[in-house]
Amino acid sequence: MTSLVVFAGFFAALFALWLTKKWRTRAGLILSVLPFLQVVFFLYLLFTKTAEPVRMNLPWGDIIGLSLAFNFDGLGLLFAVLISGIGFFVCLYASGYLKGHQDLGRFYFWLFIFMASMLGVVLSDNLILLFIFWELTSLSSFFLIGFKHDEQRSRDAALQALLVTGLGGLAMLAGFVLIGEISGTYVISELFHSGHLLRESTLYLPALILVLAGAFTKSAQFPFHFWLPNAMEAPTPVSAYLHSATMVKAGVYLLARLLPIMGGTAEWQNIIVVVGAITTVIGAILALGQTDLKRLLAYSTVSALGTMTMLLGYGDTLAVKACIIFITAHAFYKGALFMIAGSIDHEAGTRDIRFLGGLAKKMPVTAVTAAVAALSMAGVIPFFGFVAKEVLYERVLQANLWVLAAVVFAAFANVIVAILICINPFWRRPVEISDSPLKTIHEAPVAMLTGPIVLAFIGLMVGVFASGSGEIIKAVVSATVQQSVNIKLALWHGLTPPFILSLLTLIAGFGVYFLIPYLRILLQKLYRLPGPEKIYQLSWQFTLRFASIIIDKLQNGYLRYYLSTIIISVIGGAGLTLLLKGGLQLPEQLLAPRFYEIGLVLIVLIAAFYATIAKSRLAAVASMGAIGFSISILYLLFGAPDLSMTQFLIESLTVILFVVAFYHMPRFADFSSPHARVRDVFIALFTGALMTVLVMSSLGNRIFPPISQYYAENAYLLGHGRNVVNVILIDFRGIDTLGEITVLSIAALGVFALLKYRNRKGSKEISK
Amino acid sequence: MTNLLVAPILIPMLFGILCLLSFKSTRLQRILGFVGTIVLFCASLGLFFLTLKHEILVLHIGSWPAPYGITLVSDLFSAIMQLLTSIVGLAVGWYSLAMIGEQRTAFGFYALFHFLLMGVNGSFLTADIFNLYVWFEVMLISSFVMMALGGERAQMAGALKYVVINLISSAIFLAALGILYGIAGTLNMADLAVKFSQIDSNSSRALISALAVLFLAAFGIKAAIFPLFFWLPASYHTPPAAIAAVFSGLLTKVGVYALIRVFTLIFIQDTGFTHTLILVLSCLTMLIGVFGAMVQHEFRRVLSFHIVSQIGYMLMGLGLFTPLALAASVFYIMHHILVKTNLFLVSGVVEYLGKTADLNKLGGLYRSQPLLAILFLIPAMSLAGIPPLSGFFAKFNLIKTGLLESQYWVVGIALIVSLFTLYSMIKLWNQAFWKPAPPLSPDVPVVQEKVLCKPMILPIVLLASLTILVGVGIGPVFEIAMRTGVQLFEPARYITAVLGGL
Amino acid sequence: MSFYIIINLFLALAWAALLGSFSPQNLLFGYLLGFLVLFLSRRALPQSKYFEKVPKGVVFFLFFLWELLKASIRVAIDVLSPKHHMRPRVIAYKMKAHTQAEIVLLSNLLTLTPGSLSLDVSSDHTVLYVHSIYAEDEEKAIAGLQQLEDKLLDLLR
Amino acid sequence: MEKILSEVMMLIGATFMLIASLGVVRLPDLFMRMHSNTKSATLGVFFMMLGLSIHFGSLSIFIRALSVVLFFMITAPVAAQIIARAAYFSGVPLWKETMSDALEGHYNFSTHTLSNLDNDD
Amino acid sequence: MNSFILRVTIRYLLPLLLLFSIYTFLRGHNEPGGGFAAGLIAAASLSLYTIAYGAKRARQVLSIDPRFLIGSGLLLALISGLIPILMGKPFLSGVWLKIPIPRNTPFDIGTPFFFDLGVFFVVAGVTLMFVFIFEEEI
Amino acid sequence: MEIILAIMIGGLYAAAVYMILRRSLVKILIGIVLLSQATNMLIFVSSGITRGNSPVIKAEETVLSQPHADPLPQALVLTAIVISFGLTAFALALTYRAYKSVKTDDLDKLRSAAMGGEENV
Amino acid sequence: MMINIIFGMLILGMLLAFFRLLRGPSLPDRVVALDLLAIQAVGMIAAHAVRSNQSIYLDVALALALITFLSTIAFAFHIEKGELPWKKS
Ligand code: NA
Ligand code: NA
Repeated sequence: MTSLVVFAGFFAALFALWLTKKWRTRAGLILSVLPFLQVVFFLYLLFTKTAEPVRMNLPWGDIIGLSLAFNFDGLGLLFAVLISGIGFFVCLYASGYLKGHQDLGRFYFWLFIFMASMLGVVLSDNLILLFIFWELTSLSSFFLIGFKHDEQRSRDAALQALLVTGLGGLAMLAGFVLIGEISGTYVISELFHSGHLLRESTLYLPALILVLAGAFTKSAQFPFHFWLPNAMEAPTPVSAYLHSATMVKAGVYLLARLLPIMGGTAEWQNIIVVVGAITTVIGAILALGQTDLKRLLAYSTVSALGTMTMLLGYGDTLAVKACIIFITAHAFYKGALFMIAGSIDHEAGTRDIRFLGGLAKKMPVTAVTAAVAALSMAGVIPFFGFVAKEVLYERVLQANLWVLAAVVFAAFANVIVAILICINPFWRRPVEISDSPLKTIHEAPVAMLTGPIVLAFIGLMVGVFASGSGEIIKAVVSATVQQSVNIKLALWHGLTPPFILSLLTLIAGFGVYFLIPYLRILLQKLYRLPGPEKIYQLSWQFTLRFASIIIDKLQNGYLRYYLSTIIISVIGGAGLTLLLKGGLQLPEQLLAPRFYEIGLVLIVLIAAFYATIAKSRLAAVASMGAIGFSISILYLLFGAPDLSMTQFLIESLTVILFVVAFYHMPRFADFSSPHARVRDVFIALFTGALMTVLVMSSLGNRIFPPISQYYAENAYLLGHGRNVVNVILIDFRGIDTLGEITVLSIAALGVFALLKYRNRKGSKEISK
Repeated sequence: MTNLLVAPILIPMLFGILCLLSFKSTRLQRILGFVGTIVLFCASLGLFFLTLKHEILVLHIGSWPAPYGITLVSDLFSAIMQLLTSIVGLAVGWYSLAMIGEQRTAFGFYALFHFLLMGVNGSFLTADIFNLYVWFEVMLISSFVMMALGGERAQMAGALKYVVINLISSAIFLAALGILYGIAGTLNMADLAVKFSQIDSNSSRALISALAVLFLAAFGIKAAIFPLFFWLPASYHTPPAAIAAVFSGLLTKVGVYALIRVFTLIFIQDTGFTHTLILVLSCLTMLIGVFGAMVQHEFRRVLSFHIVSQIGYMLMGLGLFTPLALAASVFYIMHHILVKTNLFLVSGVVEYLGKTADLNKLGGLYRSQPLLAILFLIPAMSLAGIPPLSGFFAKFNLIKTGLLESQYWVVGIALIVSLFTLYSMIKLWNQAFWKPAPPLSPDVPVVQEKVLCKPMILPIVLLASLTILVGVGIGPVFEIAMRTGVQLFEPARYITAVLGGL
Repeated sequence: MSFYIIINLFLALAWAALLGSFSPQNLLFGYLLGFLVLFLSRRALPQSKYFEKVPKGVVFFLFFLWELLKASIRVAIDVLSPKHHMRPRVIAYKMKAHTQAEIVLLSNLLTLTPGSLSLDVSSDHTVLYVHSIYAEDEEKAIAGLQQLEDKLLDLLR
Repeated sequence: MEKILSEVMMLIGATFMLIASLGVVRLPDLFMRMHSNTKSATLGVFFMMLGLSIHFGSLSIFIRALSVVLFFMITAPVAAQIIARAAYFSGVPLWKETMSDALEGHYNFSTHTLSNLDNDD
Repeated sequence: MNSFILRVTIRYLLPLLLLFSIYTFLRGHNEPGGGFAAGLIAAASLSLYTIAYGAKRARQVLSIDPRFLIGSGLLLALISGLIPILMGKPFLSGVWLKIPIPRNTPFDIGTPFFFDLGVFFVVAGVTLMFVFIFEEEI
Repeated sequence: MEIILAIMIGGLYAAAVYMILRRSLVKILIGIVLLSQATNMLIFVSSGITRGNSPVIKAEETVLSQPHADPLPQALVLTAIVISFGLTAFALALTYRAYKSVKTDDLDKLRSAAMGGEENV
Repeated sequence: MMINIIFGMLILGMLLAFFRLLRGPSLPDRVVALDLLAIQAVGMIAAHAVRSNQSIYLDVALALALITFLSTIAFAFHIEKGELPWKKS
């Protein structure tokens, strides 16, 4: 029953397709009921049931270790609340943002698939199940990012996001399999108890790296960070949802989930902290120089994700606490800011902070909301962002100096970004551009306002009443580290080093804000340096180029190259095997040759040779006839009259058909170069030699008496015929013959169809 | 003994003959053609469940005891394959009602189609290796004719390559058969297994290994493995989609089936050599196939190269050679047949709507044909291994086996190829569905006005639902695959069933 | 005449049936016996050339074999001798034969007898073109052809 | 006795066949080679079959052997005639010492008809 | 082919050759021959006729479409295999009837005989189809 | 004798393969016919040859008297011959049709004519 | 002994006929040679039947006689129908 809450989104997705057709304008409102109910439900669980988390395990594909296992513990529920909560607002927001859009139904379809998948990811208690949802988030986000698919850029961005996360996902799958096979279970809550098996395994490091590849790509960690800003091609509700609150945090969630299983080792800490710290810095640097509101937010998200990752790398209670708080705070303010960015774009028609300005008068509510969110983002007291930053500083002050520097730098950049977002569009003097659209700007519609307002103000409330949320954070952290911890949360800790550092960051941020236009020029030069994205593009180009060269070489359209490749590989393969393994064995007893048999063999050989050099087609056909006759006689001489008779008959009929057909075809011409001919002669001779050797070896290795004695004894008594060959054909192996006459019939049908078929002009291929 | 075993061969034969005899009425041929697929499906389903119940069924044709007569065997693997054949038969037979025109019908399309099914089912059910050759030929010649039917220039060029290379493969098969009989004096596969297991002389073992390579080549050409695959991408895009669909679903799979059959039953003395070779080839096949798919610009050529790539996956399980690995291969085949056939059916509709297969000239179908888009997405995403569709589980199990067997390189390649597969599927999606239709080209019709008819869409829906069903019902389905894998890995049961305790 | 053939065959069959075995020996003997019986009772039956033709046919067949043997030996000698003594010529021969069977038999027999090889019959079925290898004297060659034709027509008419 | 007779007959047959081959190799033009082919070879078959019949000494085999001979006697001349005609159509040259060619100019190459002498001039 | 001698010869040869074909077929179970060879011989005899008179006249002589010959041959072979199924035996099992011939070994007739007859029809039909179509279309 | 036959088979294979690798379609067809001849002979020879009786039970006997040729490979080759006859006829028709539609039997020209030079990519 | 001489003459004859087959020069020459080859084959079948004392080979000879005729006729037919380089203008 509870799992239905997870799956409800999938049904809602289908429902959305129908609903948007039926009721275009209200569809969003109606649909948002579901996430609303979900958030209520998850909040209820979060507040009441975290001590003994609700778990369930329904059978699905038990044989491969897959089960419908869900775990509603603190960590999962926190994410579930964020997902469905922000999902609810995004749903509302989109109903305004995409009002009247022709593809609204599809939008909601994929949005709900995404939402449900995300819930699946964070609530799954089975690694395979988790992976399934994980991939579904990648897929649905592909469709959401590429929503404006008429544009090349959207399509490219969607593809890039899918490929990067897909690559990580595949690695992660391998990692999961290693985990599952080492520990003997794919159920996460069981894995909590068998983490030591894993950490002691020789395959621990590979498994870790593989899983991290999945987490890092999804969470846009360096060097995979580039897909996220490109994904801003998506419509804003999508960006707000995917890139602030949910999808990108799936990687973080995964790290948190695996922390008690794989964490606590030096490898875990070293890799994750380093990657996280680098991402933190890189994201910050990349954010500072942006002019597009959404890209600005996107890079700052990258930076924030780096920080979260880094904290999970440490993995101690304090770090986890900091991470959880930061995740929550970030979800609120980033969600709000993305939506606001969308509103600005929606109303003003641009997102470029260089051209925006003076919107506060026209969109006062938006402006205030933006300010609230930005303050939280900047970490100003008493906003939730402040609380997050305090705990963060508290943890990194214990850490390596480099890490501290990275975090402080990121916080500083965050302040600048917050200011840019808040001040530039709203409170700056409007930039004068001819035919500026600014005159027609209005406040965004209610549907688009609700989300940002609520989210921003939650950010404020949680900050002010920080201590009240302590219990929940405690439950979440306990679930994450899988042991009961004691956590208290307060807005004000006194004049501690973290607070001082916070203050300094704020001041520095304000100071540098005014230098940004100049700094931006410098930074954008820096951005032009080749980075991981360039490597990504080059490696794709290289792969495609390589593939195309290989395919050009192999699939070149020349039948004879295909054939010689095939023949050489077969001959080479079989011949080498035979020679290297020593299969050459001459038969012991041989029939003494008779001279006329040798004469016949000579005719065959000469005729075969002649056929290859004949200048006239019909001469070649005639020599084929000679071969056929001689072989027929050989069959006869070795006791096969039926074979001989059939061979004579068929040979002659074949020759006749050849004569008929060849008369109307061009004369023999050897188109190939002498060089090619020499090569072909060699291939031919090798083939011939190998076949000779094979025949002799086969005669030398005749180990078992043939089963034919049975036919010799029973053909007449049971098969009622004296001609054993004929009895075999029509009785012992009658079904062979049945197949054989079918082949003949089909061949006749084929000749009929080929030669009688006329392409009638205007004949319709499709019939209704 | 149950004559139901022979039904999957005889029913298509009967309907093939009836279609052949009613050459004067195309209408009658259509009716017979479609009814035949339904009857076959019912019989196949019956045989499948009967086999599921009894594990293995044996029929000595003509009452002649094995190994003297020809024995038909339906073990789980055969039962699965023949069931899939009848499903493909049903879908394509249905689809053909819409997509195969008057002319092709008049020239025997339905008869050929049924004879093809007959050959395929025969290949799956026989326990006699020469009989396998005969069924191969039945299947091949029907495919030759179907491939060439219509006689357009591109079709001719494709058909020529297809025919010539397949004739070479038949010759290799026959030569290998001759040597095989020379050594063992028998043709019954169970008997061969018994006899080969008794061989201890070094030179004989070496000869058998060489023979194994010949069989690998003969079946490998049919299965389109590296470096023997050329015919497939050269030809599969040329015939009408209905024909390409049945080819893509069944023909190469017969090659794979034969490889799995002989390399689990007969050639298991020197697995260190033979199965490693298969594993290496499977990796190269995966890679080359997907490379081809990545660089093609035509809908069906992309799909054709994918077949090659997927064959690599199927052989990977054989190369790894454990019960789980074989189960994974079997499951992969099941998945692939449903999905690949469907994609080709979709490609037919796409070409019908867009009047071209050139990806550069296609576009806009997501907007104009959302149903088709979804119907494309399901098999395409399944092929790319997106869960919870069948393809994901297929890949998952292979990867799992590879990791369990510590074949990390192989797993790595399989994963990378999976990514490339995703890339090329998305390429198809982007070009044909997402991209706006190119406006200025005069030969691009107004797509919106085209109406899709039921026989065109319903078989696609059928196969797509099955793909989903396989994913949703992964538990029972993979359980069957696992039983199959175990059965293949331990051929003793097969041998006793066929030889009757000889 | 066909009446006699049928009767004779019937008698042969009856004989074999009487003996209870349709072996070739019985049938052949039955035929000969039947012929004898018919010959003896010929006056009681409608008149026919049947009794002339059968022995004549046998004689002609033997004659023909003899010709064939001669022809072959002559060709053999020519083939084996180091120099060619042949004087080939394509002759147009105006036939007396006019029914289909006559023309065809004539043409075939000519081919199998010494020195001549039928090439073709004119479209109006009057002239037979013959390749003759010992035809230094065309008249003589034609006379040889005529002799054979007469023998044949004598048998057939 | 029978054995020797049979083998002698077959030896004669084989000799004629060899002679036919020699003729086909040695004679100067196609038409003359066909003389050798039709006569010697047919006779060769006759003697071979005779030898065979004597060897087995059974009437049924004799009848079958005889039918082989008869068949050759019927078909060999027809085949020769058809080849000659085809050769003439395709322009295979006569031996340069051929004294006269009555066929010359009588074939109509488009209708494939042959005129008689009267229509000649 | 517009050759008088050929046409006349073949007109008389044709029934003879067809007889030979049937002879080959009937002997097949006990001596060399059988459905394959017999079918080929039958087809060969009509092929001669085709060359002499053209495919159109040859089709008239045959009087049924070769496709019908092929189809009925296949059907005959199939049915002869199905008969034992009705008697509860495996497909293609031989079902034999002894036809007594006085003072001679009884003549056995069974389903394999009809199977072979099917083969005969198919082989003859197919070969004729090849020959006809090659003559007509090439 | 087996060795001589094995060499003959090798020679046939060599000729067949050489022909198959030509550019001209008609040559490939001849190669295919040679290939099937070679293969049939291979089956026949590698299953063991004998100069014993042909596998026909004598009139007075009920089982095949020793020594006799192995009937099974004969049946197999017979099947293979008939099958390859069908295939060859079909391949001939196909070649002819291909030649008619492209007006060349040079496979390279066929490739460019039919593919527009782009079978690859 | 005698039978070996018979076989020797036959195979020599076949080789000679085969020589003509290769040599040509015209296509009808090759056809004649092929025809002769088949006749020699009939001879060889007869000889083998005697040597191995098996009369059943005779049926093969009968079939061969028929089919040789057919292929000769077919060749000739198409020579007459077709276009050849040495055709009279
Ligand atoms: Na395929
Ligand atoms: Na039977």
